[in-house]
Amino acid sequence: MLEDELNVSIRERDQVAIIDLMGDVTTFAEEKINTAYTKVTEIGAKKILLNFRQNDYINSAGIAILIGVVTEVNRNSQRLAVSGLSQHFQRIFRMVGLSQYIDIYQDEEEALHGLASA
Amino acid sequence: MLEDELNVSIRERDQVAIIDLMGDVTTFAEEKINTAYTKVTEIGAKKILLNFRQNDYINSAGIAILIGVVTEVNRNSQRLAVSGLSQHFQRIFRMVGLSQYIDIYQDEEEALHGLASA
Amino acid sequence: MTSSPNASDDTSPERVIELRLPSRLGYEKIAMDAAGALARRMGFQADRVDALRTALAEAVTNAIEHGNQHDDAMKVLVMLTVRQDELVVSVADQGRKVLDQDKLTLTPSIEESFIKADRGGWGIWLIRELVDEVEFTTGPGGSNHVRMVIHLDKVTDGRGAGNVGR
Amino acid sequence: MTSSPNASDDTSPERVIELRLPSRLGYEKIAMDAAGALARRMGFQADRVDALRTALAEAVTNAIEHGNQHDDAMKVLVMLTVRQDELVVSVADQGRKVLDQDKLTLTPSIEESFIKADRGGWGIWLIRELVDEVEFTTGPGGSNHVRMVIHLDKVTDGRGAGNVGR
Ligand SMILES: Nc1ncnc2c1ncn2[C@@H]1O[C@H](COP(=O)(O)OP(=O)(O)O)[C@@H](O)[C@H]1O
Ligand SMILES: Nc1ncnc2c1ncn2[C@@H]1O[C@H](COP(=O)(O)OP(=O)(O)O)[C@@H](O)[C@H]1O
Repeated sequence: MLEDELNVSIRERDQVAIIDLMGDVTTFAEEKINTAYTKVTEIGAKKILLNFRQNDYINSAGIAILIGVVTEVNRNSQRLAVSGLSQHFQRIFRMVGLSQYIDIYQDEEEALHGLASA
Repeated sequence: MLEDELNVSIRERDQVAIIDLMGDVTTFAEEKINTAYTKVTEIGAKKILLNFRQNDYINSAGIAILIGVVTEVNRNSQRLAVSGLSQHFQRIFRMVGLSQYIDIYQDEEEALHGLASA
Repeated sequence: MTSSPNASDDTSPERVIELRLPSRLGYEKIAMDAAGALARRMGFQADRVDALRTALAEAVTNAIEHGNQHDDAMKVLVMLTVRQDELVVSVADQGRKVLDQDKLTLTPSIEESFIKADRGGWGIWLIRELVDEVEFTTGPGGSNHVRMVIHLDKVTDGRGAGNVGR
Repeated sequence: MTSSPNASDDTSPERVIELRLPSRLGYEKIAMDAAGALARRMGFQADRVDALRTALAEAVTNAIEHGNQHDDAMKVLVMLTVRQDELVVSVADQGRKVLDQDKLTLTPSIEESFIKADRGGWGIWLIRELVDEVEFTTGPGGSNHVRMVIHLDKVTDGRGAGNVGR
């Protein structure tokens, strides 16, 4: 009941595949996130936005999942961005080094704007 | 350190004495609230607004203090209103019967409007 | 204090969180915050979470003030039992004062409060009004136990979404 | 598990809140919420509260996964010690696995993570980065203890207002 609290869904806007992540990003998120990533990759997405919503809990297991996604993104020559992260998790992404591989935007609009000119 | 978490201040707008209550309304609030009430009464306030802000904790001891204020307000033929209460505490005020003696408004503007025509 | 008063009155799966607080006013807020956050994560609607927060704060305040007589060294034990369809919250003090049975069914009125010197006496009434089930018992050594239950009326498992109101 | 590892290393006034959780993933969130709410009420700034939340969640997750090997019946003990100018948070498991000393000073790198099968190993590093003091010790019966401290840099007592940043 307290374990898995993540909803993942996919949409597209301006040729960007948006993966909405609503809830906790922990070890329980692995299958959901990897499935979503595989799905958008199969349909040929070159630009992917992980749009975080109401994420008051992302832990080191969640970070490890995201590092896995970055590994695949690099391998597949895609571009990855994130939006909607709180200040705290933006800081964590910088600490871990994820910000070197992921463009961090405040919100979805800003991310779409940034990815359009990329 | 966890005990007293209330800031009380007084201002005036449109002939209404506004008592801002920011923080917890518990047994520790008694002196602060009574002092503020006495002060505005001494300067002749006929209409008093208790403006709650960021009150995520009002307990039964706080309710008892407010009942005390209502007692004085009735005795002194003043008019008392509250604003800024969350839905939950509006419900509690209704349950206890405070809403029969206090006009409950959503926010300060609405309260000033309501008190002006009272 | 260490034995669980309600651990065996139902079969698993249930999980228990224990919280021990010093008997000092202000610390009831920590119980309130912890139980409120748990209830929210279990999927209770905001109004139900708020109701539980208030009920628990009143029960812990009573344990601090009355049951433990503000004796800082005495602990208040709060047990949060997570079940599939309900949250059970129990509060136990160390019983330095016995809870009068006739306090349990008081229905205070604001009109009476206007003319009394002591305007208190709303705590137990609020608890009774705000939770789905409540039970007051006396434990070993005269400790007072309050056991409160709120029921989860869920239609879906989505966080906060799709729960029916009550 | 019932003795307090840090209760006597300072004189009063300090007050201790104890939290016991089942060793099941997800329950670390309750510790995180409780400690975060306490820190907020003590006057810590939002960024410091968030840092503590993450550090504590990592420590409790390790206790559940490693120290208690996901054995639901084993408890994780979290002690929150409230002092005038700091908050001490300690986490103890029941030591079904010993914490290797050489895990304590690892500095993981994302580039290494790209080529490893196991991309974990960020938890202890995050804890060390996010709190002001951290200490790992082994308790009686081989239990692992993590003791974390965050310092309160306050200039006023106003709730959330007037605190200096860090
Ligand atoms: N945990 C307790 N232990 C002993 N007595 C209690 C306890 N809780 C409540 N009581 C008694 O019941 C009375 C009513 O409690 P309550 O309705 O909460 O109002 P108040 O605390 O304001 O008096 C208290 O005054 C006290 O005498
Ligand atoms: N409480 C603990 N008890 C036993 N071993 C632990 C504990 N915490 C951490 N460890 C060991 O330290 C290692 C590193 O921990 P951490 O940095 O949190 O990363 P992760 O948990 O992802 O492996 C773990 O893999 C485990 O072997």
